[in-house]
Amino acid sequence: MHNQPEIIYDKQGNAHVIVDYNDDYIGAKLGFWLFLFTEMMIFGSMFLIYAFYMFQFSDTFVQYSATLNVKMGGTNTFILLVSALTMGLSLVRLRQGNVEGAKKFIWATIVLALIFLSIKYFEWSAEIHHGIYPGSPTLKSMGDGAVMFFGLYFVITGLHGIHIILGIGAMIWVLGLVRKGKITPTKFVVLENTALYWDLVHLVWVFVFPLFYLIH
Amino acid sequence: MELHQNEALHPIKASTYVTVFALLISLTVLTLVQPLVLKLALASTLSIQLGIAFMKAFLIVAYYMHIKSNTPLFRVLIYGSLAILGVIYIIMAIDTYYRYTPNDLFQLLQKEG
Amino acid sequence: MLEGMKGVSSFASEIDLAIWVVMGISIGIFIVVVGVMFYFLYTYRAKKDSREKIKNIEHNVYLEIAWTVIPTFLLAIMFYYGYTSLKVMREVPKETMDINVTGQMWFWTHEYANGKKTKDLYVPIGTNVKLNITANKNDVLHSYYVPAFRFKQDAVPGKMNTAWFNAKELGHFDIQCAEYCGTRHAYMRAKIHVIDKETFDTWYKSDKKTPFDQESVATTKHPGLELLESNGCLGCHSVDGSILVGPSYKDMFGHKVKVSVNGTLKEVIADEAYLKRAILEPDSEVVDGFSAGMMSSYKDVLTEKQIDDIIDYFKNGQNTPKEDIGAKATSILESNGCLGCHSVDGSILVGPSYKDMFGHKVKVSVNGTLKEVIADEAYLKRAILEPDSEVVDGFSAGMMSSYKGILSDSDIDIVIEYFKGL
Amino acid sequence: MNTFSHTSFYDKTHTVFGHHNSKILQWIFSIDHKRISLLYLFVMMGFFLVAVCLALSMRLELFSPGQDIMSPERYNQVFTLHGVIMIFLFIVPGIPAALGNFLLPLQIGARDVSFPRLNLLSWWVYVAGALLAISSLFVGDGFADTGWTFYAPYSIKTGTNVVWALGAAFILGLASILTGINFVVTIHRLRAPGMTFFKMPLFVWGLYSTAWIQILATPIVGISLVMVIFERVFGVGFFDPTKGGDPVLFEHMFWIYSHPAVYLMILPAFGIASEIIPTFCRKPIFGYHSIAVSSAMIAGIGYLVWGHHMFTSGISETIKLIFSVLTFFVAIPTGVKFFDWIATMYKASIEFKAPMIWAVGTFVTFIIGGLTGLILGTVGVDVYFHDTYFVVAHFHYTMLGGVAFLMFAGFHYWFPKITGRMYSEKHAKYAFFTVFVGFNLLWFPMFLAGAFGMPRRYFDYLPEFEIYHKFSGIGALIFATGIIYMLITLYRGWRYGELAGPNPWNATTLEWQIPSPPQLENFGTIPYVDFQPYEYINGEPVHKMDLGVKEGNKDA
Repeated sequence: MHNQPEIIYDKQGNAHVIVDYNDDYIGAKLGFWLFLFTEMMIFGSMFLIYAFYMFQFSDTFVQYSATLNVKMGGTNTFILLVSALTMGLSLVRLRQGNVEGAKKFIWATIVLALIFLSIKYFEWSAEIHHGIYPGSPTLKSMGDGAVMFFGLYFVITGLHGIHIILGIGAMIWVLGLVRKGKITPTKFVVLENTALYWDLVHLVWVFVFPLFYLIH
Repeated sequence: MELHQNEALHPIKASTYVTVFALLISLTVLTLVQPLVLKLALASTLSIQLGIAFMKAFLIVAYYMHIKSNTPLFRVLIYGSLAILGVIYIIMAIDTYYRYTPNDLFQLLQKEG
Repeated sequence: MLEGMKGVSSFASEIDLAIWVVMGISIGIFIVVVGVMFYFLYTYRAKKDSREKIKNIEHNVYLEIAWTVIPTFLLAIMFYYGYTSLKVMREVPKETMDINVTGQMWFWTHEYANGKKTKDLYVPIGTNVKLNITANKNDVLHSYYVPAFRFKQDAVPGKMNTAWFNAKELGHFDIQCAEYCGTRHAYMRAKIHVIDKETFDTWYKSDKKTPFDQESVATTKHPGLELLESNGCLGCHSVDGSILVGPSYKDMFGHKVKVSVNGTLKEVIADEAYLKRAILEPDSEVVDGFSAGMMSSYKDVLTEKQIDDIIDYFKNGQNTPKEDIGAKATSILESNGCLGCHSVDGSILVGPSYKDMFGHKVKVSVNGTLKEVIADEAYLKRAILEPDSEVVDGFSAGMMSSYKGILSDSDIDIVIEYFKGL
Repeated sequence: MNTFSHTSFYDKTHTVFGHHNSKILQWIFSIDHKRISLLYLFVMMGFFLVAVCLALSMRLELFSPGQDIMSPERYNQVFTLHGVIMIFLFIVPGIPAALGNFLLPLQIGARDVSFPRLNLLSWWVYVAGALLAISSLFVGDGFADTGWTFYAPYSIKTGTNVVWALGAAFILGLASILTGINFVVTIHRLRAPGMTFFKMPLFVWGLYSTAWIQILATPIVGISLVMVIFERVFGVGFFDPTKGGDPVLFEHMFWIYSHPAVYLMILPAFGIASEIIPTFCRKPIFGYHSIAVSSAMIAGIGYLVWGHHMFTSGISETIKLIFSVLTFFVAIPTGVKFFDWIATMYKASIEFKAPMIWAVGTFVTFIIGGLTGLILGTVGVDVYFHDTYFVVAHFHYTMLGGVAFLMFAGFHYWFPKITGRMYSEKHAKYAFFTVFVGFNLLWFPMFLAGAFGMPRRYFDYLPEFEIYHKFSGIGALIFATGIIYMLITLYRGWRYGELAGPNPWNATTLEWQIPSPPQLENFGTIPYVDFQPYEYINGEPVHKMDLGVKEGNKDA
């Protein structure tokens, strides 16, 4: 609305900029960080439930951790690592003025995220094929510890998967904004926030992976 | 004008990303290798794995998420929130630990007294 | 006031002291703070010249330190009493009589070390009693609350919580459920009966259901009915045809019932197979008019044999009059307070005894004139419904109120049937 | 409404989709924080009245022992609905989303909140949650009958529509988070130049602390409620004992949010008191810094005391004592606030206008509520009082006699700013006294009933308790009458009241330096704030400014 920043003067005559609420870069970023805090609390409380039952059923947790597919999980870890890099580089490219390069890196991230999801899909189908899914009779017969371990496994990785899907949605939306010229090398806060979101998704996986796949 | 403001806030370079990426990769390899090389008790495995995870988390938050180059405000808020989460964890840990010794405190007092 | 507001357990006096101390401190703070506030409000109300007298005081370090430190000190006292009162409640003595308490939807079960199971709790006076409180795994949270004993402990499904007490007085004290547990939460009541040691010991070794039973009723009851009682089924299902949360057991066996299976209504016959399903998978076929999810499966709770006993009760139990009626009638007489005035053993309390009453001649006064009647069914019915129309000679009118509307016709029939045998 | 000499926000607005001609669309799509606040206000008060009616029906049922007007099942649903509406639809959004939304930008000298569109979105999310909750009444077995606490495993077992109610609570939590994020960013970014944190009005401090609780605590309960939905839909089993889950864990997760939520409700209410007291005492507030800091302290410590709801649930003894200590620590900053307010009255010139009377009345009731809270924080004593009517009376004295009363005080205080008109002072005072008498008659007997062993959430009770329920029933009627009286008084003021002018109370904060009702974008000139929020000399404000938008200077 206001293209020129509004300025007022105090008694000593020093100039002070009035922050325009319609176009406030730091505000937008701060708001997004606050949103990330809520995500942090959500996953934080899921890990709290994990820790609670891990303490109670530690032997079972170790036992069933060994049955998870470390190869698939490990591959996914690397995929996410690379995707976080490509997402970061897209921001670097955009700020250097290279819009096309930025778009390419966003596409690369989307492709990596889709690969992540399909590996996850195969992993889950294998487990569901064996009759292991929340509420299944097989799982019930494996005992309380197994119910908790796989319950947590499906809920946390599922929640993480939903975040990946939302992230893909956000990136496609960002690409649309870039095409419409709403994201430019000087107006990049939406892309930066999306990158922050993607880093959080990665961050969660950094903890999910060892806690489920590597404690045996 | 605002662009200058932002540039001043956090200049970002591709080289930083690549360096951090290399560090993260090596840490990840470490986590994968650990169970193969060292067969440890659960507690030790957990502490090694979580230690590496926290190092990775620090790298991501500090460099990928630009906290290193942001204003102190962001840092204070993050540390504050993490501290609250941490205290909640500690309180829950105390309860979880003692839950299976009924009348924990008073039982201990009785034994001593 | 609730029965026994006076503290009865050995630690009640400590809890009461803590309550009085914290209440006293709170009331003191309230009077001082609100008193000062109203004094200021009155003294410094707006007057003509009050504007000039305003003093803009914005700090006073000493005052601020004082009102931080003094409350902290008072709070420390409160905490101390909180600690000591918790301590006495939680420090379980070494020598205890252990009783397992199970809460289930709307019923408490007390199980003694020798396997005795009761609805109410009977404990000897002056004994350390430790309660191991839990709820069935497929049940919900309850809370075992005995106001007179000043303690309360949640019954958590699958977890064992403990509480203890040492009752210092004889009497009957209410147990209520203090954690919301569904429809009949308010009716999840029972009593703790504190009795003397000898009575308790005699009863404990006997096969009597309760210490107050005149004779052992254990043999007179159908085993299926006992199971229904001790598993809390009667909290939701009646045996007399009245509808509680679930359908009544009366006239159920062999009759048609409308049930909804996955939303579609169909008619089935309540045979053995159906009843077994209803006990093990209650939600698979829900009787029309009742809601699913209210009853939990008794799969791991009842054994095959027990289920057979229960179904046998549905089949035959309700038609085995002699023994059954005795128990039923006793419970009717007990729960309606009849036995407070009339004995069954010939002793005279406030009213005539029930013993040797039926079929015998009684002298009654009708409107002041004496006449002799025979205590037959018609007479007894009149005596229950209009007690003052014919008053037995030697007793006074107006003592007993009519049981019209309180006892159902079938109840009265059972009671009269019972009188026949006395 | 064109009776005002200026173009107020009632006349002109901007919406999320540009400009509409339809008046209704101009309201429900408006991104002006003042309009959104009024949207919140009306929906919220509507639900408040519904919940009051539910409460009256419960009091009627309990008036005599035995079953009178409803079945136990219905009763359980009614108290659950009463709790859900009062907590999630009325008191949590209450002060922040309604009054806070209106006043936050005005008090810090901003033209709107940081994210106006997000603000509108949060209202829509709130309405969606409300609709979901209401629609579950008419589907299947009706509304949940679990109590607003949704304790597992009952919430997993019951046949009623728990999933819908949980979904509604989750969505309402989302609305609350969005408001919280918006407020924190607004306060950090949009304060007028020169206004440091310690030059902000105390209501803003209250909102700031609240917003942090909304951001950091709400997600925890949100995810716990989602877990219960998963239990019911997928059979996950985290809280289901038959699958090895632990119901006490749910209690932990639930109260980690729901206890801070109590402070979430009360902190902005304290902020309102801190605005009203200096204005009607005509002097600066005593101990500005300690009131401001104590808000933050209450919010901080308030996170760590949730366990005092669980003293009988079988948690460890050590943690009970830790929770008890922490609970007492929250009382100290709360006490300091009260002492500061009372000290402000010393050597003042106190005007007993309706807002001041509401505030003073609230002090009486809230101190009772707060002190009984201390009694309940004392571990051994709480074991006896837990889940009895004593607790019911306690939290109604704090939530209704504290939060809601201060909210009403705020309505009376900012009424001239919001509507531009005055209500009848006389009727407002009568309404207050009716409410006050009814309130105490309604709740005080419950302290006694609880102390003598009357558990809460009882459909029926032992005959010993009849007398208390009789008193409460009569009190409830008087209370409800008083509330209606108050609303009629305010309504008449809004329709027929005299014009109030920009600053009817002669107050100091920035919102009184612009016309009433405010214009779109609030301020024409934004001042450089190098002064404290409450500066008086001999009962007169030191700074008098005219900051309104000059007509004609700015066009659409």
